[in-house]
Amino acid sequence: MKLWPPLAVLCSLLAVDLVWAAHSFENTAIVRTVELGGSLVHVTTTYAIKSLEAGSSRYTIALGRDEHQKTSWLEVRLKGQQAALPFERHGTHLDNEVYLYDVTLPKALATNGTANIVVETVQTHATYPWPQEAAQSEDQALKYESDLFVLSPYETSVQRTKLRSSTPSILSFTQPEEVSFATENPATKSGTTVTYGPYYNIPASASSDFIAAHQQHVTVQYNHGFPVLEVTKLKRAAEVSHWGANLNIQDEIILHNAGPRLKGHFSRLQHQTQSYYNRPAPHVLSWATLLLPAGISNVYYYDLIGNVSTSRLRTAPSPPKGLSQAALNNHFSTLEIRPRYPLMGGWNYSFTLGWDAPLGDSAVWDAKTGKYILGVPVMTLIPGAVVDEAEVKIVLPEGASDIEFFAPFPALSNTLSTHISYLDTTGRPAVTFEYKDLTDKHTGTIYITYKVPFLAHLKKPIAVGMAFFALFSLAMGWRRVDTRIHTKQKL
Amino acid sequence: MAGPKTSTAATSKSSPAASPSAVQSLWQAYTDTTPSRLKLIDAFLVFLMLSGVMQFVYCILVTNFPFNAFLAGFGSCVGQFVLTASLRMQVNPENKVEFKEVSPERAFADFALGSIVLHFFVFNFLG
Amino acid sequence: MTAAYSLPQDISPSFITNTASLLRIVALALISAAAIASRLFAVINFESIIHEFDPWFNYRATRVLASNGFYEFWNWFDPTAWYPLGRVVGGTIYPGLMATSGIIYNALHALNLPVDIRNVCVLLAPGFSALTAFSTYLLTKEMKSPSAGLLAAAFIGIVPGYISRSVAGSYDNEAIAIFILMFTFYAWIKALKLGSGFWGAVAALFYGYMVAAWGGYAFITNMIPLHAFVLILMGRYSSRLYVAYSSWYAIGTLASMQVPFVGFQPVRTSEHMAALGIFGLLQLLSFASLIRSHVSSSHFQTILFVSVLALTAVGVGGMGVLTWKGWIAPWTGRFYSLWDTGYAKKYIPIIASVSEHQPTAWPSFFMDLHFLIFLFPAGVILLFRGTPTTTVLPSGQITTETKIRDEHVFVIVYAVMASYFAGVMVRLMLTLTPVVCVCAAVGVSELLDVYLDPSEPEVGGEGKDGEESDAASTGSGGVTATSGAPSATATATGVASPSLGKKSAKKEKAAAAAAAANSSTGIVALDSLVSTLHPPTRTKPGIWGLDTRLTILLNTTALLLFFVLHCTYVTSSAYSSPSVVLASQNPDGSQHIIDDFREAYYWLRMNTGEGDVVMSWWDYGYQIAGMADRPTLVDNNTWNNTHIATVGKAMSSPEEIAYPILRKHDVSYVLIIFGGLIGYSGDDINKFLWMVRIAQGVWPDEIQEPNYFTPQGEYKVDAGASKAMRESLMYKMSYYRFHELFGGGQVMDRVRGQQLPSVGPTLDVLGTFPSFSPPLTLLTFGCVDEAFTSENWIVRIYEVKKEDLLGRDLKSASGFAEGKKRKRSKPVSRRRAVVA
Amino acid sequence: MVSICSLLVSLLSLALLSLAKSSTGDSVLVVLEPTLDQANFSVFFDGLKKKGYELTFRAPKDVSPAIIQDDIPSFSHVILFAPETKAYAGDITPQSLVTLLSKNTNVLFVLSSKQTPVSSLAPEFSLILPPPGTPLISHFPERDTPPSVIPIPTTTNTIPVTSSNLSPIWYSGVSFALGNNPLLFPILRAPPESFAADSTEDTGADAVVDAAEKSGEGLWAGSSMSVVAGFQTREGGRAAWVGGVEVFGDEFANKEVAAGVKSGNAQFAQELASWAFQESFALRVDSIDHHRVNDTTVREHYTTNDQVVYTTHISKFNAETNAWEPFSGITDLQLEFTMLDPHVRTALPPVPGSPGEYSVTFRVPDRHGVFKFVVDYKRKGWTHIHSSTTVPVVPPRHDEYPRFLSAAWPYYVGAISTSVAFWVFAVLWLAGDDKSLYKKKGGKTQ
Repeated sequence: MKLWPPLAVLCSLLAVDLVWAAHSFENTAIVRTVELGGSLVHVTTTYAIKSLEAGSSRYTIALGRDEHQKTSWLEVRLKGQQAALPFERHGTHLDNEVYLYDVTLPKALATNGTANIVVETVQTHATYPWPQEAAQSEDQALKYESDLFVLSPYETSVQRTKLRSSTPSILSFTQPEEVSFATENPATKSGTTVTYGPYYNIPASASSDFIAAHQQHVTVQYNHGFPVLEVTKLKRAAEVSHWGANLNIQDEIILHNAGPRLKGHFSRLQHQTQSYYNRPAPHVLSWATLLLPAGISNVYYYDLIGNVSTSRLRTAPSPPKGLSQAALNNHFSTLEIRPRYPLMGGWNYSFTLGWDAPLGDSAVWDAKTGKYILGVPVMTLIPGAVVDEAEVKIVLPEGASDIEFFAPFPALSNTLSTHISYLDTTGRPAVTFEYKDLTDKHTGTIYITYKVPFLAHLKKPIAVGMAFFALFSLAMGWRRVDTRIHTKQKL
Repeated sequence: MAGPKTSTAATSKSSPAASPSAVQSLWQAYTDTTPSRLKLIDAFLVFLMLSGVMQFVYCILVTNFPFNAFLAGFGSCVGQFVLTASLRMQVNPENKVEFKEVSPERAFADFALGSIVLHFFVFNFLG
Repeated sequence: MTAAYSLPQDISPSFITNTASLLRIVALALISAAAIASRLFAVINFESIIHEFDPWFNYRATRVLASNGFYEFWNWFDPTAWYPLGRVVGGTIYPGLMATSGIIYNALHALNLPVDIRNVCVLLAPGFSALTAFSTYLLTKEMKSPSAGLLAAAFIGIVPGYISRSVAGSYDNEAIAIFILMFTFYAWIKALKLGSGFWGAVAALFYGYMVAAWGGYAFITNMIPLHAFVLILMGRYSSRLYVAYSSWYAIGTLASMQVPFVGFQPVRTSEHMAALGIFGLLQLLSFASLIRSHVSSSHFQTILFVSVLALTAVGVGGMGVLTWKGWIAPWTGRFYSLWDTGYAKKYIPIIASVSEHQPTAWPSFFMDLHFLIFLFPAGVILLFRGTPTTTVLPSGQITTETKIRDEHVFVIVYAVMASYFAGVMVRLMLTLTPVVCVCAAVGVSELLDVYLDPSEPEVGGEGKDGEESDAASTGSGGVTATSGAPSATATATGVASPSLGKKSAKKEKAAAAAAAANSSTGIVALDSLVSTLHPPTRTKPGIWGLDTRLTILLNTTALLLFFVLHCTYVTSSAYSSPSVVLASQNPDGSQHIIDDFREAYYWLRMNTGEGDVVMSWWDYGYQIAGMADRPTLVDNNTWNNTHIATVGKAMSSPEEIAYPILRKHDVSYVLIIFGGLIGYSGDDINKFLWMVRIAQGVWPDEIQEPNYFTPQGEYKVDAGASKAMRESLMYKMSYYRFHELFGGGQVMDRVRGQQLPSVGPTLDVLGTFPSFSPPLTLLTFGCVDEAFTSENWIVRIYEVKKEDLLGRDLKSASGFAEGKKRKRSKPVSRRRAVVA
Repeated sequence: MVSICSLLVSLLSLALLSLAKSSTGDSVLVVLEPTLDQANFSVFFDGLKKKGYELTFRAPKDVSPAIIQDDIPSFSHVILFAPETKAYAGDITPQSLVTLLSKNTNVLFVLSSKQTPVSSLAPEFSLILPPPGTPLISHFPERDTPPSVIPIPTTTNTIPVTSSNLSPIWYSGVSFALGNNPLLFPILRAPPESFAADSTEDTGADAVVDAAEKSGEGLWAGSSMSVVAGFQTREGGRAAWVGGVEVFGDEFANKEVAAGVKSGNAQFAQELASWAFQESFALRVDSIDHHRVNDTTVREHYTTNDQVVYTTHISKFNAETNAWEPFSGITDLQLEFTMLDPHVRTALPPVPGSPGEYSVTFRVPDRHGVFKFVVDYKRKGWTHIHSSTTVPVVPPRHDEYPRFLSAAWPYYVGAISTSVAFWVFAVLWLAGDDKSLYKKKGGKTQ
């Protein structure tokens, strides 16, 4: 979420803006649903809004400070529609309490016109294991903290917050004291869900004094059934070869089990019994299933000390052209990777994964511009894992010129460099993208267009030819020179 | 080569009676049958032997502390000595039969090359 | 003159020579290809990985060299090895191997070929094997003929005895050393033949390379002087010998001293004195001959005689004095163990504990050399007789003169020495292999020459033919050649049937050994024998008819084919497994990889502290350093007996004694190998006795080997195991919680095939063991915790506990943690009451 | 007069301490067994409160607040005033108490003559208790109190955890012997003429004999016994063991030891608490620095025979200002440079002028290997200082050896002259006309 200076300055200077905003809408209802997870927490907030004046088309949503720094993906839609609404950073208050985003509605609402806005966010590093250590046989319990009230610059007639856990065992949750706006019990637990609210008639809350007055922290502790995975570093290198009609993609992954640290020591015996009775501990990662693109060949999976032989691959043939997106989505080769050792809580494992994909599946040649268009997926998702740092490096063929790229979402930085590989003379242009906190929503594709002049294609064979010719001529010359020396010796 | 001295030692040890005649005949033979170039070589050899002996004496009497230096210096003398001696043999017309493939020039080339390699090692080992 | 079959006559000799050379080049290329290809089984069956133990260190060192440059490598002090002593790597290794692959690596990168350094290391050995084949070709060409050379190259290319040390991934010194060895010898022969200082210098340079590459350079250091000495004794002194030897020695010695690890040894240790002595002797001889050229022979005889006497006296005396003064180091232990096979076991258990230092078993000769071992003696005999040097005169007519030449003497001496050494130590089979290939090639090519030659003999030549082909074809020639001739076919079958060949081979060995024993007189005698064997008047040998020819040729071809099959089989089955990864067969026949070592090592690398010291038996030191990247107490460079003994003691003593040792050495983890579950026989319990022995060597009063045997003197781990055995740390760590795998059933150790007690009486409060053995359920630890166990339980890693929080002894501390009540203790100081 | 002075002193000291806080935290859990009334310990507790501690009270049987939750101690100090409790709630077990100490929580244990979980925990701290039911009694000095209530002079204190100039302390409870554990030390010793016996009423020497005969352990008597002991774990957590809870009681605090002389209990209790709660005698290593002489950067390895400077900064917790302050008071600090065994052992004196800094310069031994700078300072009562820094010592590089020594010049001359001569010779040779040689040869051969 890049800061957008002009607007930020503008907004922070003109409080008028807010005033206007405060008047134009009111929330008839706000429902926030939090899907408690491991390293990823999906939060869906539905605003049922009513317009107070005609022609108001910019609705402002607000995030608290902690919420904002946890959130690494944000998407706004109208209820029941696929298309995402455009939104832009609205700037903050002078005291960094609240972060605002302006959503532009598809069409302005008339007075008392209503709409349902769905805001989907994905939060990373929002949970932490508690207790911090768990023995091999124990469950893993996580804690999630959140704000009691959903902030909004408008009055809200009713709002609730639902925290839903995947397993029915919610160990504990905070009972907020003296909640204003609450009529009955401020927090109730039913099965897998803890509900805060309903709270009625909340004034415009996107202000520091409201937060100071009413906002509270609530904490939920719950059991989580799957290991909490964290990819601390992902380095993806994609290399294009037009000669081999081949796109080689290689991921270097450092995996960390962010669940509760293993208490005591690892007992193989216990692990084997658990897996024998098929009751694996929830915080142990024995294997993971990755979805790789279809039609790939010679997949390799090794780490610092060589090949890891324990993995299974089922490749699907590469999809026929013009397949619908939906069809493409469930058209995958599945790779079941198994670390050398089961990944206990707090343990690390690093490995390298790579494969060759036919270039035809991911690149096309645009005849009229004479440019190649290449699509490289940002990352291969490890289920339920967050990627802390990602570096995607795309190496184009030698001599590729006027390069343009289009990233699905803005990168922290992108740099252009040259990469020298086998039999290169001048080196190949490479584009590198840096990302942070990637989630399962960030599975986009980076598109790159570039030209490769015909001569550049020939560069390699020419270079090799030259080298060999030089070698032969050298050998020939050497023989000559050798004899000449001898004759000189003679006389 | 400081031949005569040692040889006299040998001969006198072996058969005192024969020695004077042997030595004189030897010296005679040497002076008049040896071509000038071989004399040049012999001069070089004598020089090398002297320097070698001096270094050895120094090592025995004074110090052999930087042993590598001693080895380098002494080794260079000995090495150069034997190389030159081989050169002498190769160019010696009497040994023509033994060295069919080796022309005197070739011999000298070998000699030069060998010496250069030798000195490379010597100086590498000196410090 | 009649011909058995007709040859096309209308071909110009120049065409023939050209095609011959072309074919030779092609053949060499194919041989190199075969040599390389047959060594890639390991990569195909498994992966491109470094093998065994020592290669892992070489690999690690090479990485340092490739990344930090040569000077950093030279000054590399490795604090993680031999913790806490550290190891001055630069000064304690033969850098030749690393330097070689480092140069290759950089060269490739300079050409924009970013090859992984690992692949360079893995493929180095096959690459050099091709070069070895080439240099063998050159050497044999000098011996006999190019065709023999090709045969020899083919043999050395695929012979298992050499492949065993040079498959892809066995990145060890031998990988390049054999090539250097052969080329040095070639250069030496060449120098000797031509009497050229140039080749002498080349030999010296390669000798220097050899010194930098392999500890076995001492073989050359003694081989060449021995050859020179034998030549002198045979009265074959020539100024060519002088030129070759002195240029080689002068330059080579200086070159060898450039290697830091060797340093001043060439002038200090006894192993090198022979070379020095011969050098001096040659100087005297040359001087003598110089004098000879100037004085009459009568004088000369006396001079020569006296000078030789004087020299030997002075030389031996001086040696004795110097050794006694300690200026010259006496022979090292490893050297003694060459002469007395029992020596190492008695005095240097560490050397004895290395498997490849054991004496060679006879079958391994056949396994490593196959039928070459039968042809070997035949070749030697042929060399005694000398090979006919055929020179094509410009006129096109061919002159042949058969006479033993200096280089033949060389190969003979080499053969004798090498076959003795190979009998003493398994690993020295490596030095025998090349000469076997050379001799066998000479034999086979002689056979083929004789039987392919179309010309049929004039009447009266049969006897000679018989004898000739006989000597050529079968090993029994050494004995039977003098006495008449069985017919060619008979002897051919003799070749085909191993039994006869083997027997004769043994005979030949005996003869050779005898020759070695009193080399001087022996050689002279043999020389004379050879000359009597071949009266100067010889007629050109030949065979009648095609049938005999075909029989022999078919037999020979079949033999060669068998050889190839054997080599392929042995290579693929025996020599291609990288003992880091184990392979087993699934029920469905597919290959199942057992990868426990890397699993455990990688766990160490990923999940332990950077500086955590890992204690293990020394076999695994290099692997831990290479794969787990953690400090180790001891490793495969076994230079410090005491340190190894310390580890042995810690492993073989009970916890109370072991714990202080572990703490003192800052050990954080203890790694052991346990094969009991899947029957991996190379595990630590089977090596345990060596640990005990080595520890006993240093602490004879604390560790005694007999205590680890049952009263009946058996080595048992089951209920009958001795008390010392049961209480040793190694035993406990191996079997800790092992029984629980069997869920109360029969606890079976699959390596020892012994059944362990699973349940039994409980300990009484005092914790004393009952008289009979305690069940495994009672294995509890005071000083270590199980930290990691690999999938098949092959590798078990234990973490050393920290000292107790409350300063209690660890046993009672763990007892408290488990909630045991301790007995109420009494005050230290007691006072009797004064009775009023 | 005297009494007033002592009163003033005590008040003054209290006033000084009033700001004090502990170096590890202020939350204190007091486990108070129901038979004891909080009001009877008001002096002690108020003193703690005055210092700024937040006291939380609970009974042994209560479940909350738990002393340790999810393996994280809930309080930074625990006072276990449950000398006679036999059964606790689930969270208080001997093991959990030791866990507390391992997590640097301090515990104040109080014993009684009864057999309780705490008394069975005592042996783990190598305290040796007399058989149950034998309190400490003494008939000297003459006084009106029962023999089990004893005034103990503080002058015998060897370890200065509590000040030794206090007026005597009223004590009632058990005494115990100390095992030979270096972590354990006596704070208050039993008076020489006191002994442990099971009958408090005075029946003359017979009682003594009986006590001696009982369980054949001889007589638990004399100043080798202690009534208050301190224990410091390896990780620095502190435990204080007191033989009787009454020491902290108001009754003894206000009771006069002599006419007009108030007992030292109040101050003793406070000082004991301040030691146990790591207020006083708490040391800390702030920084460690080592580098070559006339060089400033820390090197990752040193060369043999280098001159190395080792510097460390040590600070002491000051309860008054509630802050760590540089402390130069240690005179007997030692530095060891060890590989397996110490190769160098030298004093590490404080640097005059720069408070808290200790520094020494020494020569690295002529031995390569992985060495450790070890500072190991263990004094009873004080926080143990143990710091160990690993640093490899490497042999000199190939270019750091001395080269071109004067002793070797003849060799250099020899070598150089040889090669010079070689060139000269070569030139002469090539200059010399070849024809002559050939001619000669021709002459020879014919």
